[in-house]
Amino acid sequence: MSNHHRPEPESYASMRARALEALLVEKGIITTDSIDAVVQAYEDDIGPRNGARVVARAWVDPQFKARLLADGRAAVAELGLASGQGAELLVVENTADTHNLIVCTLCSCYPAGLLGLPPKWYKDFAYRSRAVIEPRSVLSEFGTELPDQVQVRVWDSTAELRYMVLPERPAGTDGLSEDELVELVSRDSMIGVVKVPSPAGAA
Amino acid sequence: MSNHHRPEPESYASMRARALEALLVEKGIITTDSIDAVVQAYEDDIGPRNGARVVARAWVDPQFKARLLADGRAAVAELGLASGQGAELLVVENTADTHNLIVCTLCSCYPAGLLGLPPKWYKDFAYRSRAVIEPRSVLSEFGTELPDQVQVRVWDSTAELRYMVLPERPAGTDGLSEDELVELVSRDSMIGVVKVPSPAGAA
Amino acid sequence: MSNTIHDMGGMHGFGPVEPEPPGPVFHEAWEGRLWGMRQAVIRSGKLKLRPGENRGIIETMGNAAYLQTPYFERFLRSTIDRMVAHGLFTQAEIDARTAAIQADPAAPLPRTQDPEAAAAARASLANAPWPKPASGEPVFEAGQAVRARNLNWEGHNRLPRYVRGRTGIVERVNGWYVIEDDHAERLGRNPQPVYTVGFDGREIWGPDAEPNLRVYLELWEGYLEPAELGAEAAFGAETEPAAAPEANS
Amino acid sequence: MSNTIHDMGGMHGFGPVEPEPPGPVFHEAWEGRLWGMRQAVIRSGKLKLRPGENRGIIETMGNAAYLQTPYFERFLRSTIDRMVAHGLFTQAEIDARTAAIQADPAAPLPRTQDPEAAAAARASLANAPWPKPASGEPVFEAGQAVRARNLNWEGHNRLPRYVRGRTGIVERVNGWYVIEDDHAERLGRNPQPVYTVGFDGREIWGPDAEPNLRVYLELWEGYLEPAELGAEAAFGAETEPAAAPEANS
Repeated sequence: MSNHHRPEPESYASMRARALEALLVEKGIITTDSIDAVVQAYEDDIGPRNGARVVARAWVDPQFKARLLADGRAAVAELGLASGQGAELLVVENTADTHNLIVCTLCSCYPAGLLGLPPKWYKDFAYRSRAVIEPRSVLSEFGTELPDQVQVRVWDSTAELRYMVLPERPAGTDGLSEDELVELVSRDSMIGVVKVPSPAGAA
Repeated sequence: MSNHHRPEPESYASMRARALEALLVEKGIITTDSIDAVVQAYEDDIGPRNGARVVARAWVDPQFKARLLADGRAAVAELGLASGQGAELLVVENTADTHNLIVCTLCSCYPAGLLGLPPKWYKDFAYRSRAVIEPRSVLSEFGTELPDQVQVRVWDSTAELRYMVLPERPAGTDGLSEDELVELVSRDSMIGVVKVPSPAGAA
Repeated sequence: MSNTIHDMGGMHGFGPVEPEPPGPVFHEAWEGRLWGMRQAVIRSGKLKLRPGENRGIIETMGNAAYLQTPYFERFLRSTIDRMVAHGLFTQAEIDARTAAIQADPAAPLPRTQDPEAAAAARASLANAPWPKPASGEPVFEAGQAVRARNLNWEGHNRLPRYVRGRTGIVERVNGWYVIEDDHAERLGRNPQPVYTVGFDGREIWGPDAEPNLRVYLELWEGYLEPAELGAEAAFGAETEPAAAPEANS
Repeated sequence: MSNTIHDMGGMHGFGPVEPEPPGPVFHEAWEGRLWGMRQAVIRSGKLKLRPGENRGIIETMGNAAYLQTPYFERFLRSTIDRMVAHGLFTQAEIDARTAAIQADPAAPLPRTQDPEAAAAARASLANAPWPKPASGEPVFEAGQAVRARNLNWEGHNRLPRYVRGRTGIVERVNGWYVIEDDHAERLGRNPQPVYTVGFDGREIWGPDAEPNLRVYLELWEGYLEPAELGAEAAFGAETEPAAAPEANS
């Protein structure tokens, strides 16, 4: 941290956070390598690729999918994963008739173990305020247009559950392996603001 | 305005307002003396003394009071007054059983013709947000404690009516003239956040 | 705009009320000048705002900006915005004039006289607008139970969030007024009667309402629908120690 | 605190959502360090927050401040506040340390090692808390109509304004959790079951709701009361073109 490049003058918040770190370390409450370990975990390991692995497995393995929808926490544990925040995991499935969207109107609850840390817009006031009253309008800003007959289900994380959307498997992916499918699945598709597009070149 | 003393550096808002005045005057839309006339009217003539005159008259003249409660606009016109903003005036009477309070939760509607311009706190967020949900708590901050059996009635000015509270005539004022009564009636008592106290020295 | 921060009735988190002793009418000179020029322009007939137009602009400034901007600055901003929109001057003109004053704050402003117009502006302050003529019979009458509709469209309206879906009693049938709602065309006739409707505190705030509280709002006819009065909304229920009669107000 | 600006579901006036392409996990280095030290301290067992405590602090910072303060700065503020409150250090210590860094921003910070603790902190990230053991039977069951209570007390709660007084259907009975409400003692047993409850968009937002919308919330048992499902709240009403069955989620 100390020999970090700072092209702009350091913000007050940054100096305050460094003061906090110095104090916690100097008092022996934690060690700097514990902080490093957590930061590195979120930067390298705990990200939307975890969720994508769950989605791809559910696409190729109907039994796993059934277990995933019945008990998300137990099913993702089969892959060595955890929702990471919140006690229970509810996986909600997009179909031709139903589109799911997750939000936390009161703060920023998010299935961090599967999707990593939330994007800035997920924590911003516009998304939090609008997702429950005008989700179609929000989806439209992400380029997702849904016909009226598709039911929109919005899941507001007000307590200890966390949600992940299981997107629809796109057309043109019959010949793909599970690993290839993982590459198709974006963070935003598991929040529910976009669909998973068919791979380039697919019919 | 131009040879006005400015001990502190002038704010942007002030300079912007002066630019607006200059533009309106230079374009001949209004003249500066029209502005002066309005400012002077609110500084010298249109203030809570108008409302106090109405209150004192109602205290000494039961027929006037009956007309005032039935049709506020017509009754204050008898004294050459107008509510000034809003089309109708509803005068609400405090009694031993009932305490009234006026507010505008959405903006700052106020019976300006009778009370002048509203105090800052009337337009501030704390009063606007709290007056309808915890009026007793707000009243308490003004030193007004009401027993539970007194009904609190809060009037939220959401449309074209304006309200004025007719406070209770305090004890110890039997011997006072109408002009002396006028002196007792404060702005805040006609908004409803305080009662009119008995005059100093009264029993 | 509805559902924005200006609709703050019942919110927590704004701190205590800060009473102030009677003091100057205008805390700063420019506030008085702004108030005066606004009144003078409107009374001159050269700025005709449709109902709610000014408020609508203040409500669309953004929630964070609304909370950060003091009252008279919101008023300054909306005044300039509306004058530009109505063609009294251009945005470039007001920006340039502001820059000129910033460059030379001591330069005197023009002063002009028109005693007749000034007297008219002063006199007009007492002339409040009358209600519009009635164009039919009111739908509701005093004493009737009504429910405030649950309307959540965007655009300016005058139906606070805290009362939507709540049932109350018509206290008073007032005059007819143009409805200040961007969706007025969907709310029936225009103008329409405005009713003063009284709501029991528990009907609005639930079991934790302060004791013996009634809240009265003025609501246009289109904001209301007929209702049955439920137990919670019933006035003078026996849990209140001494409910006052409705007669006096 | 309830009814403060953090409870923003259904508000207008916050502008458009601004999507961003995948980028760095932390936009600024200090955000990552803060996140890391917060997790490390909690996982070390040296900071035991009661449920909702951190959120409660963020909610009492004042509505204007909340809207002006970016997410990680709110998080920084509440973290320091809670650590001071729990005696990890004093306000004077953190202020002095900040001043020292402001005076010499280039001075290196201490670095310490404890590989075992670091590995434990990393490993603990996957260990989410389990629900509390059940201590009785849930009052409600899946498929049952319930109404969210209209609670307006001050203090932290997890019952959004937009759903209070609305009727929905229990979708799912979840585990038992300590209720994160400053008035938990008035809401029955603790811990208590949390229900996922689905509400029709029109029940919450009225006739202007977007078509074919359901909103699901997790609500502690004490936030709910039994209800009859009215016409507006009925799922799959005939005005919806193709209401999907409830089975799958």
